Amino acid sequence: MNIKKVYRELFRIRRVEEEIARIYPSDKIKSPVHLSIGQEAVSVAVCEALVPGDIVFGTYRSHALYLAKGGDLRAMFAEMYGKVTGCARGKGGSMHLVDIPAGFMGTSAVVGTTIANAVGYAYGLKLQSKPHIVASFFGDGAVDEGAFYESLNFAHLKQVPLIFICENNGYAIHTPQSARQRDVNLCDRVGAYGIPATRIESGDVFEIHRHVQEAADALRSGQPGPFFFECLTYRWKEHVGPNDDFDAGYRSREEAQAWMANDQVRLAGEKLSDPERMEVEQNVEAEIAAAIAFAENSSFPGASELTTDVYEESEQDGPDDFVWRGDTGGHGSGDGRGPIRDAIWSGC
Amino acid sequence: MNIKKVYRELFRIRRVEEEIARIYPSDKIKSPVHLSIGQEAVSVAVCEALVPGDIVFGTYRSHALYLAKGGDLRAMFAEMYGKVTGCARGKGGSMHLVDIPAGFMGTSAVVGTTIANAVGYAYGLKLQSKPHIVASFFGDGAVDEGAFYESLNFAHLKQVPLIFICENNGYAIHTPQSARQRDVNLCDRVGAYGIPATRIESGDVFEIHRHVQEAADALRSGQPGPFFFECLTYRWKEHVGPNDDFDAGYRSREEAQAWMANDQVRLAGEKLSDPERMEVEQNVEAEIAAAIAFAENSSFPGASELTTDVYEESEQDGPDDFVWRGDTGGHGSGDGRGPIRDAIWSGC
Amino acid sequence: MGADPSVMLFGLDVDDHKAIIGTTRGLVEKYGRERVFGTPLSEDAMTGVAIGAALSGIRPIHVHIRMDFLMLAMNQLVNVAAKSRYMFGGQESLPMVVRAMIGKSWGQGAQHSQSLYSFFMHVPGLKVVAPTTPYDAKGCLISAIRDNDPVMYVEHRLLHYQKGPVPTEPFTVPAGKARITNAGDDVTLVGISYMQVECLRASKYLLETGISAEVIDPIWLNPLDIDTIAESVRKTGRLLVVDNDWLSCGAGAEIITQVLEQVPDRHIQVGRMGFAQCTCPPAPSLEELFYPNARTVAARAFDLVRDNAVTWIPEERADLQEVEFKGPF
Amino acid sequence: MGADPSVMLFGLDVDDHKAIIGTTRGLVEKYGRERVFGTPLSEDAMTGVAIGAALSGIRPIHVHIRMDFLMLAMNQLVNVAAKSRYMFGGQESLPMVVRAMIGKSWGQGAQHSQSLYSFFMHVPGLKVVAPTTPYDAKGCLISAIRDNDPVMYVEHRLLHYQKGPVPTEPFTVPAGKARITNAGDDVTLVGISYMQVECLRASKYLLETGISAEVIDPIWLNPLDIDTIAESVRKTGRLLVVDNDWLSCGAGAEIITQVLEQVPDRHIQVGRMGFAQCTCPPAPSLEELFYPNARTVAARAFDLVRDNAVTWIPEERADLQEVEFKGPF
Ligand SMILES: Cc1ncc(C[n+]2csc(CCOP(=O)(O)OP(=O)(O)O)c2C)c(N)n1
Ligand SMILES: Cc1ncc(C[n+]2csc(CCOP(=O)(O)OP(=O)(O)O)c2C)c(N)n1
Ligand SMILES: [Mg+2]
Ligand SMILES: [Mg+2]
Repeated sequence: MNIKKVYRELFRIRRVEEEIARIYPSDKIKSPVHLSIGQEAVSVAVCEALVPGDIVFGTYRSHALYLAKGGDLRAMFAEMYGKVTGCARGKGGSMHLVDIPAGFMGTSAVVGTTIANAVGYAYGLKLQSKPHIVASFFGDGAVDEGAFYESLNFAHLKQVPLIFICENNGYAIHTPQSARQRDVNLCDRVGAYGIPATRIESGDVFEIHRHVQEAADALRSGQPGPFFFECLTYRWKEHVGPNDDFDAGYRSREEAQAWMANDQVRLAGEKLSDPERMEVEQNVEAEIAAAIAFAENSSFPGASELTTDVYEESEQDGPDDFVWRGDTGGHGSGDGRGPIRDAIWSGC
Repeated sequence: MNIKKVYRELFRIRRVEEEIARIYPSDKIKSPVHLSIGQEAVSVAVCEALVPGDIVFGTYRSHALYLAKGGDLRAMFAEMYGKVTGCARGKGGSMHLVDIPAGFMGTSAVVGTTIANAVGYAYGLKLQSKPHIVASFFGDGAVDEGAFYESLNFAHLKQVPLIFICENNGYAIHTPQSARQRDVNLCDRVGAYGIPATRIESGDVFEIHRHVQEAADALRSGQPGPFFFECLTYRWKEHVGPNDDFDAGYRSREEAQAWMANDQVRLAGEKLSDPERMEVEQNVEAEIAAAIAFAENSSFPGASELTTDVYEESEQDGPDDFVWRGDTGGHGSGDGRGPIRDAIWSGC
Repeated sequence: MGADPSVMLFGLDVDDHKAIIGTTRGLVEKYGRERVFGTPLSEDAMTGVAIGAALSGIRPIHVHIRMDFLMLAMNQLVNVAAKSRYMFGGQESLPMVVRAMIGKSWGQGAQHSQSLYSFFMHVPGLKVVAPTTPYDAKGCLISAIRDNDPVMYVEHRLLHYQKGPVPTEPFTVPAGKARITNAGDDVTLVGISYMQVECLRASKYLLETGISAEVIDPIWLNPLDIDTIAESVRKTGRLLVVDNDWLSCGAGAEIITQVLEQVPDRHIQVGRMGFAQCTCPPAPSLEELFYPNARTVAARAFDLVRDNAVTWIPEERADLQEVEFKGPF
Repeated sequence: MGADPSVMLFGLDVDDHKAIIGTTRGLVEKYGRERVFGTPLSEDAMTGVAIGAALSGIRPIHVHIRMDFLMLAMNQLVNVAAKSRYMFGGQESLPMVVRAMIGKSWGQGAQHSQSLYSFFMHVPGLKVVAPTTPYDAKGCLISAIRDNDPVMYVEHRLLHYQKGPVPTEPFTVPAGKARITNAGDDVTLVGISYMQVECLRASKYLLETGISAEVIDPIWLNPLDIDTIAESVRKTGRLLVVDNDWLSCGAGAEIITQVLEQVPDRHIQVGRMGFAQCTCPPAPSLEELFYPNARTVAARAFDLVRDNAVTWIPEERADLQEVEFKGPF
């Protein structure tokens, strides 16, 4: 990995989210925000192992992933502001960023839902012989959900080109993992499916990257998927919203301190010379300022936008002049004309 | 285990189902039947380890379990016939047998659903300090469902007094386990939760009983639950209905032969002297004949039964003369009267 | 599937010897195990897989032998499939078809007898179709497959044996067009799915009393061709919707309400029939009462026309008898 | 819970410091971790657990911070909870309460903004209640807890701050009784959940035009007190149902249809309002249009009364303004 690029990615995500937190009290962002501050390294490490055309699926906490995968920053801020220039035209919001050209496929605010979608996408790639791979991101809360296990099973059954990434920040909202799972060893659970499962405890961007790069290379060389990684990490802010919550009682500041000391953004920055770092930082700050200005100056979607994009807008099909001549008792009156089950068959 | 009792249970189940298969073409049983012929040993072995007050939950394929747990045979036949004397007054059918006094708590035609119900029941027993245990029966198809894993996790988290029994007959309808799970080792999967998991391959009624009895004793002595057993077994008849289906192509008669040679009903019978066996058999035949006659002679539920038992029939509550004086803008107008969230709190 | 290599068909039991009442017979051999496959019992994730595959460029057809099982897939259907186009700001399509079977219970009871398509009519972003003739079954299925939005394709098990003319070449039946299946003047009968057959039979019974019923098959429940229904009601002044489902918050309530919204200037007599307000009972004596049938439909229509002044129920006629149906299946 | 040791309360986050907007504050300390507990994220199995616990003699209250998540629990709710008493031939009761929150989106968008209670109104065997005052919130909750059938208890997030008189002692509000919250003669407004507040405001706006609206809070959606509503409509001849949900196959269609069934002899003008026919948009400009409000309700009621002859929409009045609501939460 190029250290300068890694630092740029990490720093950029951090600063974008700090700006979101700064703007938030102004009430210009009327949408719940789930910040990734403290968790940037996982997204950056994984996306560095991906290439254009590869696909990621994430969660409502996906600002970091969106940016790491190359999502458009201006469209992101505009989406947070609810503007028509947003990445989803103001119809997604902070929890539903999307950037199709960048391969950032979609997120869900219902925990666990995109895991199966990612598996289906990977199956589709395989079926269409497309040479790409998929990464599926989710939290430690998602692994409580049954759909996760159904997805593991199917992904392994069909050997899809996919990497599961569990961002384990230790909490689902305010509930620690230990209150939801007894004696948990997630990699054991996943490994029992026959899926290679690795736990990465360091939070180190380079270590995560090394592991994921290996898995990505294996998939690209045609080895059967999927792979699974549990990446320990830590959320610095409250579950939703811009504030700290160490006074809430469900976790201690001490617990956070080790993670803060291990801050990947700072550590990566320290690997650069001062001028190099400052160049990165200045560019990022300028980009962010421009993106915020873009969002501020964009318009809200107009009233006509409300009910578009529910269905594809299509031309009305032509008329159809079939007349059923009321074969009401006709289940046995076949004159060689097919019964419905054959009609369905021939429709397939 | 008392061999005579075991034989009686096994033989009785076998003969009841053979009678069902015999009657079926007469169209008197207007309900899909999922026969357990070949699988009797699992239910008998497990229920021999249970005591009155213990509870079982099963599936649509639960004739064997119903009988083994002490369900009323006459009410069972009547239920199959759709008569008002049936164990569910003709409102359950073959797939939904129930016998509350016997502790046969209910079944479901939707695969996997009663697993969580069994866990909840076991939690309820614990909460009420009742000294009983629960056995949850399901097939190898059910372990594809996410709810199974959610149930494992919660059962282990709360250490409920419960025994999971997977009756693995190798197929979900016509799909073999290997087409649904790759490299499967179910006990590994369950073991990864920290739940003691044992696979019993022999189909032997005594071996299954020994294992389950040990687990039941452990639970009764206050050891934390749950326990898990995978019991290999084999369905001799088609998935649903009274016929053989070895000509259908999805499985071979050869595969069945080993299981048929290992027929637990016959083998248990051989352990008895001829007169002992004949006594058992004659009693069972008489009981079955009487039960069928009972079903035949019972009435169908009358029209008034149609819409009863949807809700509890209760007396109309008295009137309530509270008048809301239209506090329409009143979110802030508190005069010390509680907001709704406090009202909900005080309702709890 | 022959015309479009991106079509994939999957679901429990699509690849076994029963082949979903024959509707998927031979497809594995023809299109291969990658495009046609049975699945684990994982309705939730498999629906998620369909959605993901659709996003990747595939047109999945996901088959369920009973609608009841879709209760396990509601999260993906309601929270994801229905909303993806909107949440993505219109940038992505989600072409997928969910084939779900409903039926008349034959002793199957509580959990294998539900219709529940009103759930999908409720949520914007899903389309719902319930064809009743072989012609529409084929044409609507091809429409659904070509549609770029998720379509719930509701098949009534009893109708699988219904015969009728079907072109052999591919053709589509457009979304949102109802059919008048019998012209009449005195009362409008809207019969949904299998109840269309009962309504047509009822219209023949009604002829005995001199009442001429206009029978309409909506075919598509969403988009719903309310214009055709409203126009008929404007003429007859009376509307009876016969559904294959419970009444409360069902398709009947929706159709009645939409007609009233379209025809505010006329006093219309309305009625609806459907499942009895209870869980489906397996006992034959109760099951008989659970469903509307041609005779009870005729009787109710008669009431509407004659303002409940007299009651009448036709004698059963052999030539209009119910189809034989016998399990297990 | 104090009165009955068999009551158990559980669900995601019931035991954290936010305590479900304070509604579960201190209950762990008071009743212990066995009776009050947070859960893993496993909506499907946890609903199954509630059912099993209920069968064992417990009265579970299962709390969900958003109705949307119940899509993961539909199988247990629709296929098991609703049907158990019937399938058991009446031998067992299933006393359980599902507290599910709905809300007004505030930028939450597609998946955190749905109401969907019409699904539960559709299926026999479930009861549904959506109280709007503190008095009813408490009385209905106690009714629901004491009820021996599964009750879906729908709480609107905005209403949690609504104040009003509440007896401190336990009391019940009986199932199936609506309340007339404002007497009037010209039009009947039925406002469901939060829309009750908007209807009351609308009735004040309407006074400016001399129109007197009778406002009804159904409170219970199932059993539904159709008599009270029908009686009002018999008087006013006009019915506008304002729902907190999508229209298609919704509570509005059901109420309108039932009223017509009860009042066949009179030509009634009907209307319904609710969510726009689209996924909930987070952009404030669109969200504003997505929901009915007092002014649009008043305008629609005015149209009904004046036969669409003239249109009118009131000026916004500060004294009838919308409550402030601001996330995150
Ligand atoms: C199915 C579902 N249940 C509950 C919620 C409420 N909820 C929102 S976020 C969250 C915690 C998820 O934790 P985790 O997966 O670890 O992700 P994190 O927030 O830690 O990134 C919960 C329970 C939800 N959104 N979806
Ligand atoms: C959720 C669900 N999906 C699909 C079905 C259709 N189905 C009925 S039985 C069955 C097979 C279940 O296999 P298993 O659990 O092994 O039980 P067995 O029939 O072998 O006893 C299936 C798929 C169902 N009833 N429920
Ligand atoms: Mg987490
Ligand atoms: Mg099996």
